[in-house]
Amino acid sequence: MIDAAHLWLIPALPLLAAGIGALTPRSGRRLASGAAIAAMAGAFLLSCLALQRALADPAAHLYANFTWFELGDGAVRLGWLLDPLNAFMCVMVTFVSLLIFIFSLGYMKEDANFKQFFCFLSLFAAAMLGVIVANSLLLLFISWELVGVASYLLIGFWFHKPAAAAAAKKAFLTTRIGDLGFLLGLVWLYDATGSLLLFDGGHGVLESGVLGDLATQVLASGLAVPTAISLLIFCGAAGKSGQFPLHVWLPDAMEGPTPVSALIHAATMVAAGVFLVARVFPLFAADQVLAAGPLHALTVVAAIGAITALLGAVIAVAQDDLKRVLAFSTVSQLGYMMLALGVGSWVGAIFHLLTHAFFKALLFLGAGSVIHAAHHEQDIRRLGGLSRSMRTTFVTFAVGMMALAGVPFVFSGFWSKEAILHAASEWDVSHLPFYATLIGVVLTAFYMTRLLCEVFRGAPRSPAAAHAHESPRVMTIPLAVLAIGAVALGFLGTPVWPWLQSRLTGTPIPARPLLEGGGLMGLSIVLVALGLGAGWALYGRRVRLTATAPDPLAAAAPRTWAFLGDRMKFDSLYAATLVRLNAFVAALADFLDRRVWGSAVGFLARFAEFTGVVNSEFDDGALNGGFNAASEDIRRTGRAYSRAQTGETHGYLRTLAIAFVALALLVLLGGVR
Amino acid sequence: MSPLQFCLIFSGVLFSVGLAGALARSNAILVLLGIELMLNAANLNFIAFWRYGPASAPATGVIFVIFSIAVTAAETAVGLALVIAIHRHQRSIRLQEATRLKG
Amino acid sequence: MNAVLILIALVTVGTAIAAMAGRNLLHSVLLLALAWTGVAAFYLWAGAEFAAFAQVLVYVGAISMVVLFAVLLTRRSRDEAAPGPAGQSRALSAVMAAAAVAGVLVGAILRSPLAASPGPAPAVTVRQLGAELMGPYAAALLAVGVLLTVALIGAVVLAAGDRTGQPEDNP
Amino acid sequence: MNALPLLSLIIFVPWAGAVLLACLPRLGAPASRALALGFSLSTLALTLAALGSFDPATTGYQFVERHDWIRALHVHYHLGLDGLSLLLVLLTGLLSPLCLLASWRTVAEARFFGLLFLLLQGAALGVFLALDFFHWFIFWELSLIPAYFLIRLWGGPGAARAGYQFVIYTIGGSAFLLLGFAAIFAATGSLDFVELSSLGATGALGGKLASLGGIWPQAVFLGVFLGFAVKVPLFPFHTWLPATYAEAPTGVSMFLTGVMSKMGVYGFIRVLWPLFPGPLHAAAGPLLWFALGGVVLGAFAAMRQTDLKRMIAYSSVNHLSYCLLALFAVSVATGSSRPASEAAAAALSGTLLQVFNHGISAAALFYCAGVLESRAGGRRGLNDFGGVRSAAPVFAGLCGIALFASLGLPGLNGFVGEFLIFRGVWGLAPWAAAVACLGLFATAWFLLTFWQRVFHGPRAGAAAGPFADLSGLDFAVLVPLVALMFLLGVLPHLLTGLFNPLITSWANHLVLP
Amino acid sequence: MSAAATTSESFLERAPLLLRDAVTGFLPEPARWLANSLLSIVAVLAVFGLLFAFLTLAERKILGRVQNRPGPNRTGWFGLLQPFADGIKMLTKEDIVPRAADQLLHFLAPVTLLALSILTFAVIPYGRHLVPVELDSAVLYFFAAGAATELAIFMAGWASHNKYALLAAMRALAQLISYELPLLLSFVPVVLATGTLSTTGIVAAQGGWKWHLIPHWIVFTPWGAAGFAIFMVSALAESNRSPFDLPEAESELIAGHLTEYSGFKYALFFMAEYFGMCALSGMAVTLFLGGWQAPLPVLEFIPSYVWFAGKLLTLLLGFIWIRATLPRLRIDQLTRLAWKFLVPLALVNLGTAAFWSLTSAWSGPLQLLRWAVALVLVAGPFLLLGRGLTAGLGPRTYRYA
Repeated sequence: MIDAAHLWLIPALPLLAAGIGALTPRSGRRLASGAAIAAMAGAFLLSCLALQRALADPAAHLYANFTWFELGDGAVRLGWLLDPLNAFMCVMVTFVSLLIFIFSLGYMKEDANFKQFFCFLSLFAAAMLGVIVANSLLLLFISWELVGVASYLLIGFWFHKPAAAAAAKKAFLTTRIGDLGFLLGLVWLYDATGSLLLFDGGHGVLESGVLGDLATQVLASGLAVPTAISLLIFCGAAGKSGQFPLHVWLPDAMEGPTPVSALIHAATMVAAGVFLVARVFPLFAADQVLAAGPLHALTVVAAIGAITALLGAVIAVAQDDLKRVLAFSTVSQLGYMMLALGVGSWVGAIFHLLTHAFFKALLFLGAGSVIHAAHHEQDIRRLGGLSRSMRTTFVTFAVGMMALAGVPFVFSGFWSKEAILHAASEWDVSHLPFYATLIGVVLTAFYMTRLLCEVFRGAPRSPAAAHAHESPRVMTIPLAVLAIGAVALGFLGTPVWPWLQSRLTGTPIPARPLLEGGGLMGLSIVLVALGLGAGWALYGRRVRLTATAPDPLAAAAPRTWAFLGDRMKFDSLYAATLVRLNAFVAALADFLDRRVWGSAVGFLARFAEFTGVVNSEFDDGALNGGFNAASEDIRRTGRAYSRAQTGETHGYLRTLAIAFVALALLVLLGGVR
Repeated sequence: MSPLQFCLIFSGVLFSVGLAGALARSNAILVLLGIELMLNAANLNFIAFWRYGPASAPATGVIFVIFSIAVTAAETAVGLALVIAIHRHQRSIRLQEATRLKG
Repeated sequence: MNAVLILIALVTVGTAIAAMAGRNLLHSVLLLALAWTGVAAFYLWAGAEFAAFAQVLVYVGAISMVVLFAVLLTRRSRDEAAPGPAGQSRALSAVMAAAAVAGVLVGAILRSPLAASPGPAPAVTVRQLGAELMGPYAAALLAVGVLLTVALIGAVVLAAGDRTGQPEDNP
Repeated sequence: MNALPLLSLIIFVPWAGAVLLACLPRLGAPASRALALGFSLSTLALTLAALGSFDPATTGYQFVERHDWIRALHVHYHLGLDGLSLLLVLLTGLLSPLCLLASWRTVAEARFFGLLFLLLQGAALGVFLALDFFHWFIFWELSLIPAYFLIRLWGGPGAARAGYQFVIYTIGGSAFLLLGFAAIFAATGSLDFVELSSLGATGALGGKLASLGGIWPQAVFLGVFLGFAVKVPLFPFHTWLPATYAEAPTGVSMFLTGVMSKMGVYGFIRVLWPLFPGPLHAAAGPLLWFALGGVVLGAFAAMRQTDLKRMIAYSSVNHLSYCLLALFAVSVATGSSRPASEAAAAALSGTLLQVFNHGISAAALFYCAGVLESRAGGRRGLNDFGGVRSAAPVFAGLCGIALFASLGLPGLNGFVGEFLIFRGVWGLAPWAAAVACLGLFATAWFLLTFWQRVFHGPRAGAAAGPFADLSGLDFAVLVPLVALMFLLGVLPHLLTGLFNPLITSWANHLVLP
Repeated sequence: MSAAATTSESFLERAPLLLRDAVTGFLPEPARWLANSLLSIVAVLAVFGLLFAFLTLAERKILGRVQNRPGPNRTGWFGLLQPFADGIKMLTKEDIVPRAADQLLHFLAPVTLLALSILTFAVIPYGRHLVPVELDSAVLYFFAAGAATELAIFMAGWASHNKYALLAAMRALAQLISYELPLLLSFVPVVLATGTLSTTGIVAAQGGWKWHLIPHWIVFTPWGAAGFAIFMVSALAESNRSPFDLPEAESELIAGHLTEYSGFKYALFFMAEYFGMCALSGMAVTLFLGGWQAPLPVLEFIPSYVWFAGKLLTLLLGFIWIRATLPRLRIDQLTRLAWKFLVPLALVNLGTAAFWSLTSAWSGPLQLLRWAVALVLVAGPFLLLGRGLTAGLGPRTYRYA
């Protein structure tokens, strides 16, 4: 049994492993990787214990707070929190991480910076677990930023590749924009409530008393304070979860090693945004009581989620890079989760988050296995025919694909997507998100079928693909485990047996018969079948023969295809506007400094110099001229008087003496008084 | 004749001796010394008035003498330097010959 | 008025006359030193102890030395050249002028109603002198200090002249 | 009170070292280096001794030394230590030996360098400890002279001009300061900070100044303000800074940015704020814009620089402007009806933390730039390097930590201060905090650009050839700094504990006279 | 001799006074003053006459030991009677006066010299109650009398009508004038600090001990130590002692102004030189070394005049030691040392002393600062001027030699 006060152990173990990894020399590969995996295993065990403890009393929020440092009359306090939401996330993260760590043993075997990789991975895991177990938004933010750094380091892991370095920077800066919003929201919340603790015996920001107070505050513009704070916090979540319009970094992040993509940019970190919104869901929902407000936070969340879901799916169709397809699929799926949150079903979002973590990790690892086998060939046009040479990978990848596409009943993705569709259909603000999700379902099934067919069917279209062979056990076993998870996890949250839902909310949820609302489920099944069928029709029946052959869709609509392939020109748009604006401001600041302020100072200096010159000219001309004239007169007079000077000292003396006598006699005899 | 008058006459005679020397001798050094003597005679007066004169500030006369001595020292130093300079220029210290400064 | 004072006066005036009239320049200087000592003795007699010692220190210890030095530096022969006819007439006129001055002075002194206060000499300690010098006379003291410094530098400059072209400087 | 004059020792032991070095003209370079380092370390040792008996709960001055000095001017030799001074003295004590170490090998004439450096160190310490304007100003000005010579004699090719600009600019500022205090003395007859701040707290100072003439209170405020504004520097009085920092030798750059720029902030907090709460409150609104200008434009200007040292110098402008931002925000809110003591405490704590943390991280960054410069034979352009991380992974790691500390990564030292500043400023002037975010973003941008261009990508430029990783000496400089970054990032109460009661008492008495 | 002793003092301390009273006690009051004065003169002459005698012997013995030879050891035990033998020899020698000499001055010179030397003894406090003449401006008197001796030396040189003697007189004048200045300047700080020109006052001001350990002697301050050093160097030069014995440099000028003197007149010169040395040493003791004050409180039981004698003898031995050690200076070096080194140093020292007394109220760390500043003020000019003194010694210029 583990208590909230001991929860810090879960992030501390990987952190320790990261420390060990940082301090071991480059040759200490075994030590670093062993420590990382052992720490992860330990964390997983602890997480399971924590889950057990949380499930014992699912409605309770167990927390342990402590003072970080004194500030003014109060203090800045942090804390750990344990409830089912946390616990499930912990277990998921530690489990997926553990598997990916093991997979990395094989995948990164050749890399010179092997030990550094495990160090960074452990750092990431520690930060991620910190995000999860934090009972303070401040602690969460701290871990959040560390997650960002770990992601930065891992994306730029192959830093000698300029593209990787640029992608890392892009990822960090893009998410930083969101994080600044998050920071401001945090600061605002702190100022408004005086605390950043989530639960603090009635004083936490997620507790009803505080939220009630908060909801009464309205800004001059009519926006409710909780709405504004929530939207600012949502900026952070959007940045991290790759939501429109901050999604541009996520596909680029695929420059990192594939296990990184699997762990961070598919399963865990990008889900942190969803987790954050789910975590502070009461805050987001606090403005719901104000019916008259111009805008509800959750409405924005739903809208952004819907846009992202659709956008990601559309772009994924036209990508040729194995990992890019998966990346946009991730963007799309994260949009689904946000949408779920926005329409109020945070439980559905978390359910999808958990299942998605498994099958997306599986897909990425499968992709990694392919890439590993094909000597880092990622272009699906140049792969092909791998189903024969890579049996295990193919099977597991297919499981993941079907889970993602939402193939009914067996695969977990079906159930979680179903929950979201259900929630979206019941949202009474607007039906647009619902329709977006429906389109998304079709597209998801379509592009996943395309991917599977292009990679595994047909004949190898490049030497690398031809020579591919199955990956070692250390990579395939995690695939298999994840595949099992990708299937099994769905049964935890079926409408028939909503175990997960009831545990997460802490209230028993009545089971629904499977076919209640069967219309929706039927629609979904039809849509999935439509997607699969279209995919099969276009890519399965007639396999691609050469790497250069055009895509059937590209042949049909080349301009649209190119537009989608260029990721809807988002990067060009940003480069043309934001980056250029930034460069302009920088140039302006530099110009101000060098020219304006510098010149002002220079002008002052010149002015002082000029004053000096004028002064000296005036002295030379006017004053001295006058004096010269005057002294000439004096000289003339002096020359006249100088005749009296004989140069005879004695004469002078004598004159003095005689004059004295004469004067004295005058005084004495003349009686002059 | 009161002691004060005696002192003043003493001083006056000394002064006259100095004056006579300064006027009579052609050697520049002796002229200088004559002037020194005159100054000393003047100093004598200060002390005499300090000693016998109507009571004023207790130390005034002495202080005046001290200043006078200091100034005299300076005067002598410069005077002798001048004598040496004259000697260097015209190999003589006869004062009658040092008339180059006439107007 | 007492015998000591008269003695001092006689000795002082006597040595002064001898110094002024003497042929031997060096004897003149030494005699003058004696005359200055006589003046110092007068100060001592009058009770101005400090002034007396200062007089000795400055006149006998310093000025006479410098004068002797100057005498030796500017000496051509052991004795001054015999005064020519012009010198004799000048001496005569000088004595007459001096006598006139003396006469005027003595006359004036004797005619003036100078009442001597018969009391003892005003007691003045060195400490008092110092306090006076540093207090009311501080500005004057400063001025004298500056004067002395300037005189010293001036004397050095004058006496040193232009060093170039001095034959004895080239060994 | 302690019998030992600890504070005097803190100030004068480095000077004694300088005198000793001056008296040993034939001392060899190694011996003089060791001597200088030893005397420089004395500050740290003495400060730790002071820390041992320092009572953080007291808000007044401790270890006070007060002796009559010049009676005619009512000048006292008055030293005292409170949390604020302690923080800065500690910073000086930590950084100075490292700065000396940073110039260990690269500097010719080690004896003279050490001598000037010790003079500089003592003067800076004097500024932080003096409580009477008279000798405070002496220390203040005295710090310029060795700094000038250090820049002039050991600096880069533009050092003559930069040093000249530095001195003229700062002396210009201090001239106003001096005039201001002359007027204060004329009005009050006192130069003691303690007395003056009690006058300032009751508003009597303004009244007395007004007795000199109508515009005097404003003029004096302006003069004192200018003196400090140039020193910090406050935008737009910062133009001397990039050139100076860039041209100074590495160790001196570290000291200039780590310690000397803090003198201005210290002056704002210790002098301007307590003496002129009213005028500062009146002027704080526009001043916030100046501070924001420094935050935003400083960061953006840094983005444009290609000289690494200039870039870091601009980042200093940016970071120090946060301090002033917080201070002005507190002034804006002073006397307002809304109780803001909590936000004010946060803002002030953030300022002090930022002062300390910026000292550490900027010094580390300057050192890293110096390492690059020395490895590249004097080149330090942004485009002169590439892929250094491949060549020198350890250096890259430590430099990266310094970079991230500088951009305010949580877990490292810079974060807590910036967070508290934002938290405080938001509570006092929310729009300013929002605008300042731009600066945070731009800081991240240019620091990452620095990191990416220099360390990432294929090996190029100066790093294409052999490029040595850190030597033992480099470790000796960087490891303590990096260790402090971690330590203070995780345990900020090590610092806040020193000054929190002081800050609290300030924050709870934010009233206008 | 001065005021009566209090009976609380030890018998030895009071012994000289008791002796005096025993001798003059029976005389009537007006005569007693005269008798006391005479007694003082006799005592001083006797003591210093004997001291002179044995000092010459000590000098010869010590010089002998330094030069690795026995020195006079034939007359009396260990040569103790040598001075008396010398005296008899001198008295019985023929007195030669050159024909061309200035007869009067030739005779007056040694007499004047000796008389002036003896005059200086009048104001030195030999013990707690042993001051021949109490003068308010005693120090000034001392130096006034000392300054006049130069005149006598010049008289001797000039009157001899001898080339060497005249050169020596010139040298002597240059030297004495040059060193008069640092000598005077070096004691001005003492007067500044003690606030009196009276020798007894100066000694009294140096009484007491800091922490019952360090006496308040002037030499124990930075400027006092510097002043003492300057004073002693100048005193060496003033008394024409080696290494400043240029006026009588045997190897260059035969015997300088003493060339044409023989017999008793020569003995007088000799005596005057030693008297001058004793007097200057006594003044140094008075001004800087606390006069008759005991160095430690526990040693106060030893009578004051013993302490004075001890210090005096130490200094005299130092004079002798220096004579045995150092070679003679050249005339340009000599004047350079005075004008370019000692005078500025003494002037700066005056400033240092002024600083010292202005800051006498400083306490705590300021006390340290005070010491530091004073030491820098003493050491800094010393180093700077010393460098200037030794640097760039050009070829000798024969200007006045």
